[in-house]
Amino acid sequence: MDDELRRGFYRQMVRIRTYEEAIRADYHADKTPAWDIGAGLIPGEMHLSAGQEPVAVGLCAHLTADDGLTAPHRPHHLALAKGVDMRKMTAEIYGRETGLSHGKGGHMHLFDPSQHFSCSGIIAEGIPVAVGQALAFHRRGTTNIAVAVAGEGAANQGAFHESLNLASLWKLPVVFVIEDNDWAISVARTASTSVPSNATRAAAYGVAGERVEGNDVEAVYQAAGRAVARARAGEGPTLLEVHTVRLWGHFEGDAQAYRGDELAVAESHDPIPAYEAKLRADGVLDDATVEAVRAEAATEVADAIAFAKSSPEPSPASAYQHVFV
Amino acid sequence: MDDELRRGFYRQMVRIRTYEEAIRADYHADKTPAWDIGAGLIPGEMHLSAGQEPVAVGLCAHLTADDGLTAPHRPHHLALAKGVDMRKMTAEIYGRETGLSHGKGGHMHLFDPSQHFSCSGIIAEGIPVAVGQALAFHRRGTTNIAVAVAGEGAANQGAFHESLNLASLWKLPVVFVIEDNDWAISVARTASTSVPSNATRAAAYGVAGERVEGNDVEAVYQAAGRAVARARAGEGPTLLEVHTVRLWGHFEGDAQAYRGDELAVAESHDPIPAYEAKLRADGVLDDATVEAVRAEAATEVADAIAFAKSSPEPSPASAYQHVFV
Amino acid sequence: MTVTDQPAAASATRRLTTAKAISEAIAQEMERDPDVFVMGEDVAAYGGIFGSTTGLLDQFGPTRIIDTPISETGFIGAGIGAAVEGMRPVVELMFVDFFGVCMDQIYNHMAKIHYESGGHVTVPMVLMTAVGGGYSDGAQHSQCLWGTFAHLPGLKVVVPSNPYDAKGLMTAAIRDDNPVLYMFHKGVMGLPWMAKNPRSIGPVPAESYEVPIGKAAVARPGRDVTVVSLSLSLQHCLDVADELVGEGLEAEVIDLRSVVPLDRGAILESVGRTGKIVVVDEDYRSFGLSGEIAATIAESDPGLLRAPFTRVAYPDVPVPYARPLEYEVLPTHRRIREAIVSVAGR
Amino acid sequence: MTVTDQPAAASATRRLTTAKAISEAIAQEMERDPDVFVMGEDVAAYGGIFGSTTGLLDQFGPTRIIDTPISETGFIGAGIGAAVEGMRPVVELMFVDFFGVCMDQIYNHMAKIHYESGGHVTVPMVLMTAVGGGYSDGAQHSQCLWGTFAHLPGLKVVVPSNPYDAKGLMTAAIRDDNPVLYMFHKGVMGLPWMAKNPRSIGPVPAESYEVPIGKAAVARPGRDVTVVSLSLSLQHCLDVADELVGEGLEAEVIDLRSVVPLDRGAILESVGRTGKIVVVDEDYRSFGLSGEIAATIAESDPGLLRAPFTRVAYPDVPVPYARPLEYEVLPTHRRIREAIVSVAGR
Ligand SMILES: Cc1ncc(C[n+]2csc(CCOP(=O)(O)OP(=O)(O)O)c2C)c(N)n1
Ligand SMILES: Cc1ncc(C[n+]2csc(CCOP(=O)(O)OP(=O)(O)O)c2C)c(N)n1
Ligand SMILES: [Mg+2]
Ligand SMILES: [Mg+2]
Repeated sequence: MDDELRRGFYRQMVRIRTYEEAIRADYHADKTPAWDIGAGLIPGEMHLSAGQEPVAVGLCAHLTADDGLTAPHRPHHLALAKGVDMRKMTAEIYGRETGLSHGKGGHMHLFDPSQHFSCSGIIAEGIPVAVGQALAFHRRGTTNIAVAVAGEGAANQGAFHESLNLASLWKLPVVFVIEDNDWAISVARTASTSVPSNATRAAAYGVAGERVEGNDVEAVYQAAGRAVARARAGEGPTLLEVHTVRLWGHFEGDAQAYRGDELAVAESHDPIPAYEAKLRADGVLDDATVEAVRAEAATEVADAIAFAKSSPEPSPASAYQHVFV
Repeated sequence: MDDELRRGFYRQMVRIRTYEEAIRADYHADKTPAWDIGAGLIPGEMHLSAGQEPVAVGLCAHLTADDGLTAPHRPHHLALAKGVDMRKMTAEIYGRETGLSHGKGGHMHLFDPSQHFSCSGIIAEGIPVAVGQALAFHRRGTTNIAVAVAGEGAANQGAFHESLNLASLWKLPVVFVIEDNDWAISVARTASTSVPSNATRAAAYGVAGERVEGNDVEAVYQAAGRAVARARAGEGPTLLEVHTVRLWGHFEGDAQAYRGDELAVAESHDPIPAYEAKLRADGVLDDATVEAVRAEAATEVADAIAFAKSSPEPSPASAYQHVFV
Repeated sequence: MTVTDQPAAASATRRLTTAKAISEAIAQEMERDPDVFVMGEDVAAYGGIFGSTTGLLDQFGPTRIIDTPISETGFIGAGIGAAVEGMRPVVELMFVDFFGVCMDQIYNHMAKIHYESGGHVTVPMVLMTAVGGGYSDGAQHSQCLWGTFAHLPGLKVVVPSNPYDAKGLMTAAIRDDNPVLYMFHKGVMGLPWMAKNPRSIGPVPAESYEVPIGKAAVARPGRDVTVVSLSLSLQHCLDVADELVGEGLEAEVIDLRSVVPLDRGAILESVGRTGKIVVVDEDYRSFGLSGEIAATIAESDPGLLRAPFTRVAYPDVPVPYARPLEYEVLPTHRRIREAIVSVAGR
Repeated sequence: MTVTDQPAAASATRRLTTAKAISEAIAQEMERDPDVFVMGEDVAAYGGIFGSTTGLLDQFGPTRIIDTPISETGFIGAGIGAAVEGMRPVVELMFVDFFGVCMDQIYNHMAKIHYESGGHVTVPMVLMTAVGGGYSDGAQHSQCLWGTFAHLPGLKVVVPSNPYDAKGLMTAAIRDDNPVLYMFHKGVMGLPWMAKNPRSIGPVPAESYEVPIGKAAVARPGRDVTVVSLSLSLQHCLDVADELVGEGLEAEVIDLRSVVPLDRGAILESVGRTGKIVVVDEDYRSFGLSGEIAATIAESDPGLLRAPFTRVAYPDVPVPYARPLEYEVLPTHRRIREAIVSVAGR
């Protein structure tokens, strides 16, 4: 695999992690001493994706701005890898007028039409919307595809089933990606899912199914490449499950007592140091590049956050706008 | 297979068909000249099951009154085979005070607690209820099981997926039965379902799956026997699909233009004459028995319909009762 | 609120059923705009269980008139995704009573995406659905439920009572950049297989036109009592009003035509003149449309009413099957007449 | 309607959060009745995202406190089937905003089976769910929606505003042979991680007791204006009422506690005395609870109101994320105060 490509993967993963570490810091910064979910610079629920960067990066490397993607409640890694503007996205998370939705959406509702990117906070319900984007792309004779991303917990929701059947039946250019991070809040995948791999479920719809183990960005890149190629070639949908890891809580503030020893194991599987070591061993990365990558990410993130913080809050009266066109 | 058992299958199938022919006649009897769905002795939608008797008969031969069954909008064959009282059921269909629900339910809403039998007119939504009955039976340590019956069209509804995953995960005593009659109103199964057999979908839940071809009551009996035995033995659910035939319209009044030549083919596959011929060939049935069976069925059906017609209509004021206990 | 958007005597000599008026509106929009397409159960060969898409398959073929599996969450969601990408899908939910299997797509997505996106994403989609009872279809196939949808912000809700409005409102709904829920009562469709009021067949111009969404119509002017209704009940109200003329009682009958936006001005203007109101609503009585009309008046000026606010609505019971039970609870001619007469103080 | 079912000073010295009061009621009913069990997402080890089941797993173990997959139609339907067989499930829908993925089970099955069966089948099930906003959780995690459920017949709908009622209403709900929707506002739970009103912690008797479903309470007697509210808004109303005493304005604050059955008598009795009403409702303004209260008064006697009917409700917009936007549309202390003062004519 090309060195520049691999460095690019690394760069993008570091960029996403740097971003989420900064968001995490600001999220907690001013909620103390009496921690209040509604208080502070960033209020509300905050679902961060640390550990799941390989999925977003390996997948989105195959997508253009004209391809669609629907993300779930945990969207930052996907948004950034897809190409959503970091400044506007950050301003949205900080609830500012300059945000993607002028502060109306928040972190679970990032909408960027220029990237055909959207989220839904309702489990699995973003999936049918991606099927509809694919239907539109298909009807218009483009080679664009749509990607629906959801967690392993979402694969037990009816919308998952209906969407796969529909996309297969109509041979639509959709890639269904399941991020299996072993947990749905406190419910382990073994307590939610009757089969060890969701890839098995592809057979129920007559579509290609594949599960990627190891949370390795390069393996994701290759599997996603096959799926995207099938979709673009008009060969119909693919169900791709990636076994990844949730390094942090379900949402910020989650004490994770329910994880027990598994947490330490998970933390020892951070994909970024692992990939960095691999690239160093292969001579693709050296100290200087690593430094440069980190510095570049830090600068971009600092700029985006500064932009958000310096942006005005929306005017209260704007709450009444945009119910209807 | 025991002769008496086989004669019993024949008797039950004839009984059901005789019943539905009589209902069909009364349904149309007084809707003319200007056919009005709301008029007549039996108003409203009427979904008859002619052709699907082998499913109900082969399946219910394994069930006791204490086992649960949830039926869909097309419930008569299942209700009669399960043991629901024909008189009360008929009175309900005729909208009488003596009906199962005192006229409040109608033909899509037959409830008989003594048989743990219920229906729902919402596609696939009776399935989770059967899972719950099985959950109760299981928690109470009984060996009773619950059966969820739905059409092939229902297998593309989210409730189907969620119920199978749940029942498998919790190893509940449920048998999921799909009646594949090739049609969902005017939509052919090939236009609704991405796989040729729903039995394939069993793999998506790690449960046993079987498809019975030929609409043969004995084959259904054997397959259902395996499924019921697994459930009673605590080995979890089974997904059983039976390829059957819809001899009449989706509902009464359906002109079925959409079926084209397939209709004639279907009509040539009436399972009852076929089974009668088979039993005659095997020397299990003779003219006398056939006559007796038909006469017995005619008498029982005539009695039930007479009971319904002679029963009072519910008092208008009772419309306000039974919203709450 | 005026009556100007009623058909001018000359302009429409053709008489169509409401069902035909709806399918004609869809056909004309499909000819105008290649982005319009139809999806739903039994909309193709069958032509829609209640005739809303009859003939469209022959005219536009299976790539634009698409039968779906019984996967309402899947295909309504697909309609939303297509609309987000600029298509203009007309999606049918066969009976509104089935909304529970797909409500998340309808109200958390179809209705909210525009707002959540800060106005950057539009969802120009029409969801049409059959409502209403009166033919013994039981508790799961006979409801109106417009109050349920109107309570949740983000959807326009239109409810025609006659063929003319049905065509014009469908045309307006398809052209609207907002999501529109189009609710047609089976009893106004003029179906050959269901008892019908003659008002279900009426004059419809051949050319395409819009009836504005959010504008009520004075279906019948009068000075004594304001009768506010919609859909099939409106037809009953007109029958009763005609009958009462003989008794010297002039009821003003207002056809809401849209529930969202609700034409509050039209209601207040009429009640301001009559001081008396009867709301006739086949939807459930409590926590719905009829209550909102009471609030509209009481907020404006409780003194407007010179007689108690009166509703002829569906009592808060599920829909019973047997005819004597269902006709006990439906807003029938008898109940409407008694209410108007008693409010009028005759 | 009286206040007799408030805690007698002596009988309750313990102070609990509303969350603890709820889980205690469930625990006591589980001890009484082996048929009671709990199902839902994150109800076991996590103890319920909003603490409604905290401690129950340790006490009753995983066979009676059951975590589910994210399959609301599946597990709510399973609850219904178990209830039909005589169990008494307490099922949690994590946020009411998710009802759209499982509404068919809730309203076509849980709510209608008893009626459809002509009274022969009962569904003794409690569906509990978290409602409400105020902490920037956005359009899909902040709604109240009690009006949506109240509009559909067959469900009792209870909405506690304080720990005492929360325990008594949960006990009554579990013992009720009807399906009950139990809606707790996150803001009244007394959660350690969310800003709270001191009223979210209060005296709760250790022994088991019922608060009758369908009975409102005069949370605070007064002569000048009737303020009808529920849930978290009720707490704000009491704060405002206390504040207004200093200005010689005595507001009577009525806590509905149940939306279905609605205690219409309690509202009419109070309005009959004050002639003025302010309804404070965090649910959407139109086509919901506040309108039904207006209709209740106008049907009884429009002359009862000596000032325009006034609502402080959620305007008909989806819930916005940013704090200044959300607090513009929530029924805040400021909006409630302004409304009461203006209705009182001060
Ligand atoms: C329909 C629905 N049910 C429940 C929830 C609450 N909820 C939010 S995230 C979550 C867990 C999702 O798990 P998974 O799909 O594995 O995604 P992950 O959080 O692990 O990324 C749940 C239950 C929801 N948002 N929508
Ligand atoms: C959720 C839902 N969607 C649509 C319908 C309307 N409908 C009633 S029967 C039917 C076809 C069902 O087909 P299938 O499941 O194969 O059963 P069959 O009628 O063939 O016995 C449809 C679409 C419904 N009742 N419920
Ligand atoms: Mg997960
Ligand atoms: Mg079928």
